Amino acid sequence: MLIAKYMPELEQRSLSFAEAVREALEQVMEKDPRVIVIGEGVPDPKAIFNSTIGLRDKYGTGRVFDMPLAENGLTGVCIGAALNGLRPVMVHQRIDFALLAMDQLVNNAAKWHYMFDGKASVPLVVRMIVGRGWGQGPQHSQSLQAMFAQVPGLKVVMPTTAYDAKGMLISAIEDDNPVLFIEHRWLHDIQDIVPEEYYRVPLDQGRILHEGDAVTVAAFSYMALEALTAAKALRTELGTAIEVLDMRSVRPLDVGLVLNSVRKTGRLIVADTAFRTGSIAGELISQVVEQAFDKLKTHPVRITLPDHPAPTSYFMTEHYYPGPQTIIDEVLKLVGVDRHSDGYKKLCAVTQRRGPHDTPNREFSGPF
Amino acid sequence: MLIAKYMPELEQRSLSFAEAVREALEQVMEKDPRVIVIGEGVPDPKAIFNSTIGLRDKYGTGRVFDMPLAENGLTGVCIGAALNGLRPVMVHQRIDFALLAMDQLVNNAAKWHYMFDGKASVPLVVRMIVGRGWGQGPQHSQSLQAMFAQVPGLKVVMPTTAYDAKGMLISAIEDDNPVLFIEHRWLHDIQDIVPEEYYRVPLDQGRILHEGDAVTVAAFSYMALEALTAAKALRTELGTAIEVLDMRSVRPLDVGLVLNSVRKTGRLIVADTAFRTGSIAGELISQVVEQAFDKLKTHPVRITLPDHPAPTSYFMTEHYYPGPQTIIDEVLKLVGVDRHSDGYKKLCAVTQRRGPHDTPNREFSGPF
Amino acid sequence: MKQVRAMDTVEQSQLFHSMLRIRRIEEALARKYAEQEMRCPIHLCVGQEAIAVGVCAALNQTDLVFSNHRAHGHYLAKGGGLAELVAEVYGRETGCCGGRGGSMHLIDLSVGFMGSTPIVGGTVPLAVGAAWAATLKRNRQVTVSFFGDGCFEEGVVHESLNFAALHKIPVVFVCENNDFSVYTRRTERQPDRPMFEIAQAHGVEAATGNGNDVEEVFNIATTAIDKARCGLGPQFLEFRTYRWREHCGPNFDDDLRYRLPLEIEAGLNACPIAHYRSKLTKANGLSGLDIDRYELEIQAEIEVAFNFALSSRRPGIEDANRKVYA
Amino acid sequence: MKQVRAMDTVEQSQLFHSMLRIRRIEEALARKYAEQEMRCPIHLCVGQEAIAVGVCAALNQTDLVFSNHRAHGHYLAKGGGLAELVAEVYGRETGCCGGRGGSMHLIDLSVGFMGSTPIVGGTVPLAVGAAWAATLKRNRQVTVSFFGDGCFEEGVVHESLNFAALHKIPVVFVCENNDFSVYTRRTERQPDRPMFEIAQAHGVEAATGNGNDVEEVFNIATTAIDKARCGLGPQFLEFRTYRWREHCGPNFDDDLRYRLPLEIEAGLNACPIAHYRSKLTKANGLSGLDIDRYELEIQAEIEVAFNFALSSRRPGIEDANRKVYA
Ligand SMILES: Cc1ncc(C[n+]2csc(CCOP(=O)(O)OP(=O)(O)O)c2C)c(N)n1
Ligand SMILES: Cc1ncc(C[n+]2csc(CCOP(=O)(O)OP(=O)(O)O)c2C)c(N)n1
Ligand SMILES: [Mg+2]
Ligand SMILES: [Mg+2]
Repeated sequence: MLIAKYMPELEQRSLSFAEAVREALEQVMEKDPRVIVIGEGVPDPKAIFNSTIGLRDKYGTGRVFDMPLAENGLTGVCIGAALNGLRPVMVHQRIDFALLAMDQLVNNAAKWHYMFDGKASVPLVVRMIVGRGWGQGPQHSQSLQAMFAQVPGLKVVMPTTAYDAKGMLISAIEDDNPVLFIEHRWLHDIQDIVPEEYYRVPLDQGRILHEGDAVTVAAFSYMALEALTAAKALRTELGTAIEVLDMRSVRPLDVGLVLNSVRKTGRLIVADTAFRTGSIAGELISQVVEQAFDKLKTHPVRITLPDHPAPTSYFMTEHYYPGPQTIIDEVLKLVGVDRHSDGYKKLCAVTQRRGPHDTPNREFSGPF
Repeated sequence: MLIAKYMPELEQRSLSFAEAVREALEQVMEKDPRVIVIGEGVPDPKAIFNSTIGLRDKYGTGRVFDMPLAENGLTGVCIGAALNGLRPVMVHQRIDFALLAMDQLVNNAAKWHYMFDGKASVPLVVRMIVGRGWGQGPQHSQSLQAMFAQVPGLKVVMPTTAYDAKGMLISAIEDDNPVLFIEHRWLHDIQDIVPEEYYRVPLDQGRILHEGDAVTVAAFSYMALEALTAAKALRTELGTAIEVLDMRSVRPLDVGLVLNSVRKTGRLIVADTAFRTGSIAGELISQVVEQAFDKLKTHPVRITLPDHPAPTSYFMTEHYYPGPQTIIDEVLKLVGVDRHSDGYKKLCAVTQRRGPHDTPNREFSGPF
Repeated sequence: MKQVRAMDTVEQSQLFHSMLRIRRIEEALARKYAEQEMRCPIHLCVGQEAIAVGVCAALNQTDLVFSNHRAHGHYLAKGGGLAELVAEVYGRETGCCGGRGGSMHLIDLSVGFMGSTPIVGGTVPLAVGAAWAATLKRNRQVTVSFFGDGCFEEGVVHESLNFAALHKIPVVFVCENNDFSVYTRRTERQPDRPMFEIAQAHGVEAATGNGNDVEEVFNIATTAIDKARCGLGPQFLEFRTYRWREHCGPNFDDDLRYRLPLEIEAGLNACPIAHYRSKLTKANGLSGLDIDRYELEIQAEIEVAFNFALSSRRPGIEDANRKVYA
Repeated sequence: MKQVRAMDTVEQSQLFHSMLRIRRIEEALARKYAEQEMRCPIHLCVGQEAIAVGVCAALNQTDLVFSNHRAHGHYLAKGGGLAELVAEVYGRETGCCGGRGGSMHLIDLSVGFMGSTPIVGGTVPLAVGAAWAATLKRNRQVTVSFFGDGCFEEGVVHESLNFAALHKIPVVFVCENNDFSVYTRRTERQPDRPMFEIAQAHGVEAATGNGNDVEEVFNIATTAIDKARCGLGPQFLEFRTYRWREHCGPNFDDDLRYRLPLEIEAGLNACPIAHYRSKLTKANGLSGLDIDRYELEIQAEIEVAFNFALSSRRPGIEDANRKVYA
């Protein structure tokens, strides 16, 4: 399997996360006529941040659909279609809207296979996008993975790299269970090497993004990239090697991967994109201490959003999201490095964010 | 404050949990004309397991309402009424139905005060009942507290005793925030000493149900009673004193109470009514190890439901719910007591459940 | 499109037999419930049999049905296995859900009974989705969604009507209007206006009829199903009926006084089976002997089913954690 | 009930002024947006001003309004503070939400503007609840819920209509039908039938009109509000209109070609302000001088508001964690 590289080599093809998603959809639709795609804006000119562009032209109005604003009903419709032989992929431009569909997702999609003794199953994929920045505010920037991850019968994944986005979306659509495919909005434009061929990435495994033995940083989604930035800076500036795990999957959690790493490092930080209380970070910590209490040299640490909704104002969000600096500081606290050293100051300079704090990149000029 | 006694003394008045809820409603309605009660079946002959009986007779059709089957819409209606000066108490016969109202609860009720800069607030109480037994099955026995407890802006409580039910419901209705008041169905008939006067129990504090220094058992809702049974048996039969905490509140968690106890015992078990993964038990463990790692002598333990929906069949649910025996076994594993001893065998005999495993008491004959 | 034609006597007897069979099965379940061995909620359809029977008789075996908490009649009328139903209610391994579902979760895919669940409104969009899949797969399958007047209040029903009308989906919505949601009368939940007109306003063709007259149900359903099958879009049928027994459980609950004595009397008098029996006795020559034969056959079938159920393996906790994922 | 009477020239000029003011404010926001200092989504109501103005002119100050993502016009027409709006969009401490909400979350309780939020459908039942509270408190307040044609598809709207009709709640549902939800035409989301008839079928009195004719809106709204106030129950108003600019953001987006050139032309030609201007010029003697004066006054007011906003304190992270609980 390819390891994500953010500076692709010349001979390999690079795609953005959104392009990788699009390619996965296209290839699965080509291969399997049962796959349909539906969502508010799927066939519109903006095509869900370009992730569904061209699909309707290629596969027609009989397989690529816009939809009424009716999240619960349409989730039910997709479940019914899945029960009758289709494999729908549904899209929500913001995961916040999926709260309207909680009943169908939790009461029906998650339980159908179990409660009917395995006689039927619901091969449904729901893509949900976590918003951030440019004043998305309280109702458009929630990161609700833990809410879904507590439901037996659902699979929940959060790929970070474009490579995984393609491979995991293919696996998700091929899977016979309901899979929630959560995309962080700030990943859409990030490039990675993505092979042209049809390939799968498993839905239940994290992976090591950066090796190290000082501290384990188990990170979800966009936080894995922040952790990687922290890891590179820590290695270069201080010679400290942290192990960054891109968890990729939220349910099931790849606890084995974390336990292996913690056996080596003895120290655990979990970095999540969600509010602190009730986060999947807490669940992961709980599982680790239940199973490997003796391996930990010190208390585990959570890096999350604070326990309040995201305000809209540019000024109020300036220090709302944790980034590489937060991770570095927590790492250094755990390993006991002096934060008055020159090395630390240089480190801070290196990881300092350039440009506005509320856009994924410098080209972004709002309002979405 | 009174300590719950399950064998009330003669001179003190004893009420069931359901009667205590009813009395709280009646007293708050008497005191505050802004309080209204609404829910499917609130004024019907069964009166939500008798917890709303007589309210309509006393306060009329202008304050006590049945409602259409429209959980999301009616939650919104109650929020709007709260914004315009009322203090609605809404009731769901099963917490599972509240999944339909997730949007209004999470996007509106929880955030209104925050997102409008404190200019308005939503004094709304939603009573939700967790089902168990008599084949409630996959869609009528979920214990979803963790799903709500992860939402900043909501308060979530789960009183265990009738005393607390009355005092906490009064506090909840007087509170200016949305409070989810979660009642375990198996508590409704359990008696406790309940004063006639109007009194409050705080919404953010657990309490010690049974003192001890061997192991801390932090328990939620019905599990607190199971833990109390275990504690009494352990003390009598083996002389082992465990500390049972009735957590009472889910958001906020009274972590301080648990930390105090763990400083004494060094050992932690958390007993919850929900599925294991993503449970509030995991959150509590995470908070304890983040803050008091050094105080723990050994790994913390979760006692929860297994990670699959509740089957309906009497035979399949026989060992589905953990009870006193499960708690005793985990305690003994932690303190290292021999489970082949005579004491242990006697203990098991004492705590063995009499009568069918799927009813709260022997009088219960289905089907609700 | 087919013309609705007069029924022949064989078909009439089948309708009668089907209703009688459902009634006797429900009564047997109610009788045995007191033994406390069916340990799950049950919602009996006694009094409402004509709707299940009339509608399902108008369907092909390959057509699909989704249903709700009050599902026994729909399941049996569509051809669902009796023994598997009884075993399910007894929580046995041979039940249609292996005991996982109980009375409120029935399934028999071999006859197109796709599933029933007790979250009110939960299966309505599923029926739309299944029917939509049929059109996308270009087969001529029709899907029926059974639900009650209470369910009609759920927003998801309107979302379903809108989507079905938009895509001309071959789904037939069947609203069994028994005027109650648990103990709550419709007047406490809905304004005074007909439900079917809302469906019409959504662009869904609608019809209404006497849900206690099985032939009327059958005729209305036949027309609607045929239209749906021919691509004329979704259909909405509202049938008035009456639930005889308590909302949930085996007993009568008239002592609770949420229904007036006159109302109860009228409800019982409208018995779809008694009426059809006297009609057929007059018109199609159904004789007391025929009926006795039916009763005996049904009784025998019920005994077999109960014996099957009660002698089936009891599943255990070791079965309970399987099949969480496909 | 009041009779709708002909407007006097002062009232007419007020309607005109109010629309013009909203238009100029939206244009100022759009112009300044390019500076990248308003860092939040904005949904401008340019082209749709007549609905906000006509409806709010028919309300009392003590009446209530709830709104959606496209809220500027509703907020301003109800009397919401301009400076607090602009400051909010700039994320400043003096904004109506202290910067927490941005353009999609507006509130001004002093004029009965109860709040706007961007989850489509989210505030519709809230309006019903607020109006219900008014009846339970026995005051004569009316509540208006503004929403779009896309919102009408959400199940919660139907749940709201049902409950409002059931309890005869003094709420007026105002559906601004601009035929689009983002870039999706109504024909991809709804079958071909009028929305207002669904409201009627729910038992809600309904009317429809030209949303680009402010007097027509005002007259229809006056009648409806009056009926609601007199206890005749909820009212549903559907107004056709046209959104000029992109769904979200300050620009025109005709280059995306989701609307036909002819359609765009017709939309722009239906400008509610231009039409009313020429009508008033003829009928009420509104002169070019009057309009110049309005323009200057509005310009001055806008400048003051922008200066206020831009010179207001920037809130910081220290403000961000307060007020999670009341
Ligand atoms: C979403 C939801 N809300 C409430 C309930 C509780 N409940 C179960 S059946 C029922 C009544 C439904 O009435 P109706 O749809 O008319 O069906 P009927 O029982 O009359 O056949 C209710 C309220 C539920 N199961 N699901
Ligand atoms: C529940 C929900 N679904 C989807 C969205 C995304 N969204 C924001 S505005 C909008 C269009 C709404 O259309 P309409 O109600 O007609 O209002 P208009 O924008 O035309 O004024 C959509 C789909 C949302 N904010 N909330
Ligand atoms: Mg009914
Ligand atoms: Mg619109």
